[in-house]
Amino acid sequence: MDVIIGQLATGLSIGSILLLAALGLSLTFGQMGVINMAHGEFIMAGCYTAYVIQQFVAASGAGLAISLAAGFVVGGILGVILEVLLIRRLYARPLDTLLVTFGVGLVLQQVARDIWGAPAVNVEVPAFLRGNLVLFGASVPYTRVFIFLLAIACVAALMAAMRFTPMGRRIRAVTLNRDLAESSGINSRRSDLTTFFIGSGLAGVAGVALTLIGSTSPTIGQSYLIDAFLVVVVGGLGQLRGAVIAAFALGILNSFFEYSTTASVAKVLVFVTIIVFLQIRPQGLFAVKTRSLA
Amino acid sequence: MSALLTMSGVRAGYGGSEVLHGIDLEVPAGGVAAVLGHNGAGKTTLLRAAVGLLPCKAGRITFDGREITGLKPHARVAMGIGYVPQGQQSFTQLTTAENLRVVADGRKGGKALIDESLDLFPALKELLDRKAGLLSGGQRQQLAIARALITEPRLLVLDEPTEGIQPNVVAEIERIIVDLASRGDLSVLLVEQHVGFSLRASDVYYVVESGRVTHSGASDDTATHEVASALAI
Amino acid sequence: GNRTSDTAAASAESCVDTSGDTIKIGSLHSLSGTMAISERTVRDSVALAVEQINADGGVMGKQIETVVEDGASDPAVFAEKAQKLITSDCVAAIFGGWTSSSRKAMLPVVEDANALLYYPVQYEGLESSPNIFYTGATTNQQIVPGLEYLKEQGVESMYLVGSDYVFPQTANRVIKAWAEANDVEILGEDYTPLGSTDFSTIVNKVRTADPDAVFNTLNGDSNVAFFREYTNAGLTAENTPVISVSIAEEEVQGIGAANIEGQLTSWNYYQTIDSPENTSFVEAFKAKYGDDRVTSDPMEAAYTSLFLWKNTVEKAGSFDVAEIQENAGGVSFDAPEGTVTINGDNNHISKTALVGEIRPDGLIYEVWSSGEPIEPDPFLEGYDWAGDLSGN
Amino acid sequence: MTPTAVATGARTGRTYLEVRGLTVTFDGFRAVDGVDLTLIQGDLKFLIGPNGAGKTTVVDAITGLVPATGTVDKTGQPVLGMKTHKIARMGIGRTFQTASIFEDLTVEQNLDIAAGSGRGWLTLLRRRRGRATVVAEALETIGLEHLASTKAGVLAHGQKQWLEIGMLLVQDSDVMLLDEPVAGMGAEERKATGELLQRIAAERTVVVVEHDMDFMRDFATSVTVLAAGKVLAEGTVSEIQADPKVQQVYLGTAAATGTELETGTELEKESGE
Amino acid sequence: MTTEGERPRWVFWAALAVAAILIFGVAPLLLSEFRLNLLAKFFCFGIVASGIGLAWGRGGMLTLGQGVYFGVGAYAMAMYLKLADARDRGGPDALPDFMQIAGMRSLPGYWEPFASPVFALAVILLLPPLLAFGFGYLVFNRKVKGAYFAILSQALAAAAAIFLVSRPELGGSNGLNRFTGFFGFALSDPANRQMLYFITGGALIGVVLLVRQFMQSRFGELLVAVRDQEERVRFLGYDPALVKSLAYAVAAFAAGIAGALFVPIVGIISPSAIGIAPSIAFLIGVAIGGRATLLGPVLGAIGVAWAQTTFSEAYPSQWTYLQGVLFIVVVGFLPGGLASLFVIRRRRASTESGRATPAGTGSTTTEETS
Ligand SMILES: Nc1ncnc2c1ncn2[C@@H]1O[C@H](COP(=O)(O)OP(=O)(O)OP(=O)(O)O)[C@@H](O)[C@H]1O
Ligand SMILES: Nc1ncnc2c1ncn2[C@@H]1O[C@H](COP(=O)(O)OP(=O)(O)OP(=O)(O)O)[C@@H](O)[C@H]1O
Ligand SMILES: NC(N)=O
Ligand SMILES: [Mg+2]
Ligand SMILES: [Mg+2]
Repeated sequence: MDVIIGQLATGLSIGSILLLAALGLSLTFGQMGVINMAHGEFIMAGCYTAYVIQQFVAASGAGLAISLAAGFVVGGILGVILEVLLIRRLYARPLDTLLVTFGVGLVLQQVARDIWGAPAVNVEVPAFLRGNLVLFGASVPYTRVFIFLLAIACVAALMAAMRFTPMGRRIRAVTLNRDLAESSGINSRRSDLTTFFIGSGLAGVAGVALTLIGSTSPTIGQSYLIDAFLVVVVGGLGQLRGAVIAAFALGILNSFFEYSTTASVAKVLVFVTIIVFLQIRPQGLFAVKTRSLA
Repeated sequence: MSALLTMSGVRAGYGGSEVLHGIDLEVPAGGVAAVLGHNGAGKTTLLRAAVGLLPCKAGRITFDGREITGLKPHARVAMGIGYVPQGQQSFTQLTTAENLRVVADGRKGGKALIDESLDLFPALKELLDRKAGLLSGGQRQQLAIARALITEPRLLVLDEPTEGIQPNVVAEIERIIVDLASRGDLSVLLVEQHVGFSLRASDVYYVVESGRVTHSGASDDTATHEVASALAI
Repeated sequence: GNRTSDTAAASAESCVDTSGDTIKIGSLHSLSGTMAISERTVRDSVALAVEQINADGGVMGKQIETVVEDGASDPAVFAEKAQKLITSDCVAAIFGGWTSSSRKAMLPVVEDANALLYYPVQYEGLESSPNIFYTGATTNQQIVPGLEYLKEQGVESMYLVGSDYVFPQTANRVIKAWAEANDVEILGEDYTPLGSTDFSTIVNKVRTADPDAVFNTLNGDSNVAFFREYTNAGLTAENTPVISVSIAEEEVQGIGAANIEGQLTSWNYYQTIDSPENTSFVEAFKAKYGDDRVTSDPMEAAYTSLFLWKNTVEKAGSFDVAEIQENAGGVSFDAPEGTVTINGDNNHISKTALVGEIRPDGLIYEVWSSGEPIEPDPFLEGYDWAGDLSGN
Repeated sequence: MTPTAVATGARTGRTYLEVRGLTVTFDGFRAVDGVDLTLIQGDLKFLIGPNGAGKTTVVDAITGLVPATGTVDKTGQPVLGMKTHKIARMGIGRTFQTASIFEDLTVEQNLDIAAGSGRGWLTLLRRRRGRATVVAEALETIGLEHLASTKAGVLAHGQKQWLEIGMLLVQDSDVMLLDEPVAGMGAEERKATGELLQRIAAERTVVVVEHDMDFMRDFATSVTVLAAGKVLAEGTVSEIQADPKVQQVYLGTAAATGTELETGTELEKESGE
Repeated sequence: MTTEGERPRWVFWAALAVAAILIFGVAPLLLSEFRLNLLAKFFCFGIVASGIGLAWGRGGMLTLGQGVYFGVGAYAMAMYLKLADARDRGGPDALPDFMQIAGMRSLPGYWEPFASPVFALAVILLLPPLLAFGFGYLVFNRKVKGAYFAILSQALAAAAAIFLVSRPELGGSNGLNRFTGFFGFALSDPANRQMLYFITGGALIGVVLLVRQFMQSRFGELLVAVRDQEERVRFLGYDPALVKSLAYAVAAFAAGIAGALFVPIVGIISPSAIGIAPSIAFLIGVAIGGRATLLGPVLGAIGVAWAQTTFSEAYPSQWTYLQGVLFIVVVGFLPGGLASLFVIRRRRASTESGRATPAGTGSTTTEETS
C-alpha cells in the first residue's frame, strides 16, 4: 500500500515536471503547429537564468520568484527572436521547423557551453523547499510539491487565458486560419508573437523550476524534450486538458513500470504503451474534431 | 457617386505567375460593384489583392482617398474593409459564438454588433455553442457573412456569398446586401456567378477575363445582354 | 583465456617519423557531444604535460607536436580518428579516450596497426592489450578499496545505484562478488539510463530498504539529480553515506557542495593531496587555465601518462612500439598522486587508493589511504571471491 | 430492404443502392435520423434540403467517413462498417463539397491514380507509359486535355471540380455521390456539367447534392428532400416544387423563389445561346 | 514527377556511368587505404539517405528514427561476425570475447542462429523492412502522420538506444567490435578492405536504382498523392497506410543494408550510432542535397559526412555550430536543398511558357456542349 501511494506520488511528481515542460509546447506545437525542437534549449535558458539570478539574489522565496519571472521573460524573448528570424518563414512547412529548430537547439547548446562551460553548474535550493513532506507514509520532497503546484497554477492560468480572454481567442483564430484571421481584422503577426512569447516563456519557467531537482547543464533540455512532445501527442494536438491528463498518466505509468522493472525497460514500455494507446485513440486523448480532410 | 475603393493598374499573382494583368476598377461609395467572369478568370485573386492577402506587383489601391496598396489585411479591416472569402471559411475549432466574438473583441459595442448580426442570420442562434468546423457548409457561410459584418465595414467584399446556400437563404442574403447598400453607409464589392442576382444587386459591373477587365458599365437593363454576350464568348 | 590479445599484429609498418627534432603525438578526446564535458578537461591536462615536457627539453631531445582530434562522443568516430592519427599523422602514441566504449573501439585499431594508446580513466577492468597503457584505476585499485573502507566503518548492507551501461554493470558484479564473500548484504541494485534525471523512484526504494551505505556508479549529470533527490528525501552522509567512483572535483561543482557534503568518493587522486608534485601540478594547471579550474583524477592520470611515455621512450632509447612494450615494465614516475609504476605484465600501473570526503568548499579530502601503491590486477586473479567474474 | 427495390434490381440486373434507417449521431445530436433512400441505376437523383439538413453527412456515412447505424446495401452487398478504401473499391465514389485533388501532381497523374486502385503491386511499381484509354477518355469528357500536364494545384475552382468528376469516371464507380458539384460554376459550366452527369447517369447510379434549383430542374429525374436529418419529401421535380413543406423550409415563399428562379433561368438561357 | 521534371532519361544513365567510373576506377587509385575506407563509410550514409529521400522527400514521412533500422542491420551483421570469430578461435562452443568479460556462461538463445551466415543475411535484408512495415502500418493505419509520426519515430530511436545500452549480451554501451574476419576474409588485409569498399559502392548504386524505380513508377506518383491528400486517396480505393508503410519499409531496407556494411568498415557498432542524434544527422545530408530528388540525398549525405570529417579535423570543437547552422540555413532557406537551385531555374522556364495561355475554360465548355 505504501509502495502504491509512494509511486503514485512519484508519478504525479514526474507528471507535473512533464506537464511543465510540455505546457509551452502545447501552445507552440499544439496551437501553432510549430515543432520547436529548441524548446528544450529554452528550458535550459530558464535553468541558466536561475543560475545567473542566484549570483545577485541569494536562494530564497524572493529569489525563486524573481527567477521564475525572469525565466519567463528570457524564454519568451528567445522565443520571439526565434519566431521573427526563422519560424515566421516556415508556417507552411511544419516538419521543416522541426529540423530548423533542431539546428537552433544545437547552436544554443554550444553557446551555453561557451558561456558557462560544459560541466553542470549548481543552483541552490531555497531553504524553505528543503526537506520533505510525508504523505500516507510516502515522502515527497518539498521541491516536488512546489513543482506540482506551479504546474497546476500555470495550466490553470493558461487555460483561462486561452478560453476566456480575447487574446486567447485571437491566438486560436490565427492558428486555425491565418488568412481569415487577418482579413477579419486580427493582427496575426502580433498574435504569433504573443503565442510564441507565452509558449517559450513557459519553457523558461519550467527551466527555473527544474533547477530545484536536477542539474543545470547545456544539454539539460534534451532530456525533457521527447517526453514533452509525447505528452502533447498523447494529449491530443492543441488540447490543454489532454496534455494535463497525458502528463500525469505518463508520469504514473513511468513510475510504476520503473518500480517493477528497471528505468531503461520502463522507458521502452512507456513507448510501447503509447503506440498501443494510439491504436485506440489515434488523435490523442482529445481529438480535434474537423470535417475537413486535412 | 465618388469612388470608395479604386484599383488602378493592379498586377498580382501567385509565385512566379501573374494572374491579374493590370486591373482598373472602382467601387462607388454607397454602391455595389459586381465582378463577373468565368471560373479561373481571376475574380478571387482580384478580391485577395483588394483586401491585402496578396501583394500587388504593380498598381495602386486606394480606399476613401487614402493609398492602401502596401497595408496588411488587418489594417485594411480597421479602415473599414470587411471580407467574406470564397469557400465558407471559418475558425473551425472555435464555436460559432467565439467566431463572432473573436472579431467583436476590442470593438466598441461588440456585444451589440453580435446581436445585430445574429438577427440577420437567426439560424446561427441555435448553433452558438457548436464548433464552426462541425457546421454544414451553408451554416458556415452565414457565419462568415455575419462575422464580416461585425467588423463594421464601409466596404464589404464578398466572394460568391451564395455558393452552397439554400435558396430561401440566398434570397435573404440578396435582400440583406441590397438593404445594407441602400442605407448608404455600406458599399459592396461582389463576386457572384448568378448573373441575375449580381446585376439586380449591383450599381456597376465588371467582367473579368484572363486577369483583365473586358467589359464594364452600369448595371441597368442593357447590362444583362452585355454581360451575357461577354460571358458567352 | 582472453587476457592477452593474440592479434599481435606484426604486419603493420609504422610511419612514425623520428628523423627530425619533433615527434608527433595524438590527443583524442570528445570535444563535442555528451562526453565533451569530461573529456575537454583531459585534453587540457595533456596539453599542460606536453608544454612542460617541451620546456624541459622534450622527449629524447625532440619537441612534442600534438595533433588534437575530436572523438565526438561516438565510438565509431574514435575508431576512425585513431586510424587517422596512426596512418595519416603518423603519431608515436595516442593519448585519450574516456568511455569504455571509446577504448573498445580504438583497441582493434591500435592492435592492428601495432600502435600505442594511453587511456587515462578508471574503468571496469577485465581487459589487457599490449598496445594500450591503462593509467587510470582498474577495479582492485578503486572499487575494492572503497568497499574495504566501508567494511572497516561497519557497513553491513548496501544499495547499488548506477547508470545503465557497461562500467556500472561490471563494477556491480565485482561489488556483489565481494559482498558475498564479506557478508555484506546487497539490499537492491538499480540502474537508470545515462542522462536520466528522475530519481524519485530509486531514492524511494533506497529509503525503504534503509541500507548502511549506497555504492554509486552513476555517471555524469544524473548525479546532480540523484543527490538533490537524496538530500531532499532526508538521506544524509550521517544516516546513509554514499560512496561514488565517478564523481570528481569537476562534478562536485555542478551537484552543489551543499547537496553532497560529507559524502565519500574513491579515487587515486584529489586536488587536495599535499605533496610537492601535486602542488606544482595544481599551480601550473591553474596558471595555464585559470584559478577557477580544478584538477581531478582522470586529468592527473592523463598528465601522468605523458611522463610515463616519455620515461619509457627514454629508457628504451626508441620510439619504436616493440621497444616500448619491451621496456615499459618497471618504468615509474613521481606523479601528483604519488609514485606510479608500470606493470609490464598487464600494462596497467600501480596506484595508491584514496577514499575522500567531499567538503563544503567543493573539494575532496582524503580520509583513508591504502598507504602504498596497489599493484594493478585487472582480472582480479589475486582475489578468491572474484574467481567467477570473467567467465572462465 | 424493401422487396420492391431488390426485385427491381434483381430483375433488371441493374445496380442499386438501398439505404435503410441510416442514422448518424454526433455527441447526442442526430444529424441524420433514420433516412431511407433507394437509388437505382439510370436515375439522376438530387438530394436537396436546407443547410445543415444532413445531406453531406448522408454521403459521409455511405462512404465510411463517419460511423453510422442502419443499413446500406449495394446490389446485395452490405456497405456500412467497411473501411473507406474498401467501399471505394466496391464502386462507390464521391466528390467533396470543397474540391480535393492532388495539387502537386498533374491533371493526368491525378486521373491515372484514380484509375488505378485495382492495379496489382507489380503494375504499380512500373513506370507509367503512355496514357491509359480511360484517362484519355476522361480528359476529353471533362475538357481538360489541354491542361493534362498542368499541376492540378493551379487549376481554377471549377476546373478542380471537373477533375474530381473525371477522377470518379476513371475510377469506374457505378455509384457516384456528388456533393455540390456545380457550386461556384458559371451558367455554361453548369449546363455542361449537367449534361455530363446526365450521360454518366445512364449507366450509373448518381446522387447529386445541390442548392441550385435551376440546375436541379434541368437535370434531376427524381428528388429527395432532407430536413433536420429526416426525409421530408420525395418525388419528381415538379412534385417537390409544389410541396408546401419544401417551400417553407427550403425554397422560400413562392413569390420570392419564383422571381429568382425565373429571372435566373431566362438569363442563363440567353447567355447559353 | 514532382521535381524530376522531363529531363531526358539518358542524363541519368550518363550520370550513373560517371559515378560508377569515379567509384570503381578513380577513387581507389587516388585515395589512401584510410581515406578509401572513410569513403566506404560515407557511402553507407549515402545509402541511408537514399531511402530517407523516398520516405521523407516523396512520401512526406519525416523519419527521425532511421538509426533503428541502421542498427538492426548493423547488429545482425556484428552478431554474425562476433560468433564467426569466436568459433574460429575457440571451436563451436566458444563465446564472443565480450560475453566472457561480462561473465556470461552460455550464448543467449537468440544469438544461436546468427552463427549461420545465411540467417544473418536474411535478418539484415528482411528484418528492417518488416519491422518498419509493421511499425509503419500500425501508426499509419490509425492516420497518425506529420509531426506525430516524426515524434514517434524519434521516440522509437530513443527507446531503442536506451534499451541496447542496458543489454550486456549485446555489448551494452560498448556495443560490438573487434571483428577479425568477414565471411572468411581477414579484415586486416588491405585487399579485402578494398573489396569491402567495392561491395559498398555496388550496394549504393543498387539502392539508388531501387529507389529510382519506386520514385518513377506509378507508386511514386501515388506516394506524392498520399503525401498531399491522404484521405482523398482512400476514396479512390487505395489504402494509404499500405502505400506509406511500403515506402517507409524501403527506406528501412536501405538503412539496414547500410548498417550491415558499416560494421566491417568501421569495426564497431554501438548504441551511440542509432540514437536520436545520429538519426537526425542522417537528415542533414538529405535536406542539403534536396530531399525530393533521387541523387540529391545521396550526394548530400556523402558531402556532409566528408565535410564533418574534414571540418572536425581542422576545427574540432566548432562542428556543433556548423551542424546547427547548416540545418537552419538549408532547411530554413533552401528547402529544396542544393538540387532546387537547378530545378527552380528549369521550372521558371516551363511555367512561363505554360502560363502564356491562361486556362481557357470557355472554349472547353463550348466543345463540351456542342
Ligand atoms: N494559390 C494559387 N497558386 C497558383 N495559381 C493560382 C492560385 N490560386 C489561383 N490560381 C490561378 O489563378 C487563376 C485565377 O484564379 P481565381 O481563383 O482568381 O479564379 P476565379 O475567377 O475566382 O475562379 P472561380 O470562379 O472558379 O472561383 C487561375 O488560373 C488559377 O489557376
Ligand atoms: N462531426 C460533427 N459533429 C457534430 N455535428 C456535426 C458534425 N458533422 C456535421 N454536424 C452537424 O450535422 C448537421 C448536418 O450537416 P451536413 O453537413 O450534413 O449538412 P448539409 O445538409 O450537407 O448542409 P449544407 O447544405 O449546408 O452543406 C449540421 O447541423 C452540422 O453542424
Ligand atoms: N571507463 C568508464 N568510466 O567508463
Ligand atoms: Mg473564385
Ligand atoms: Mg453539405
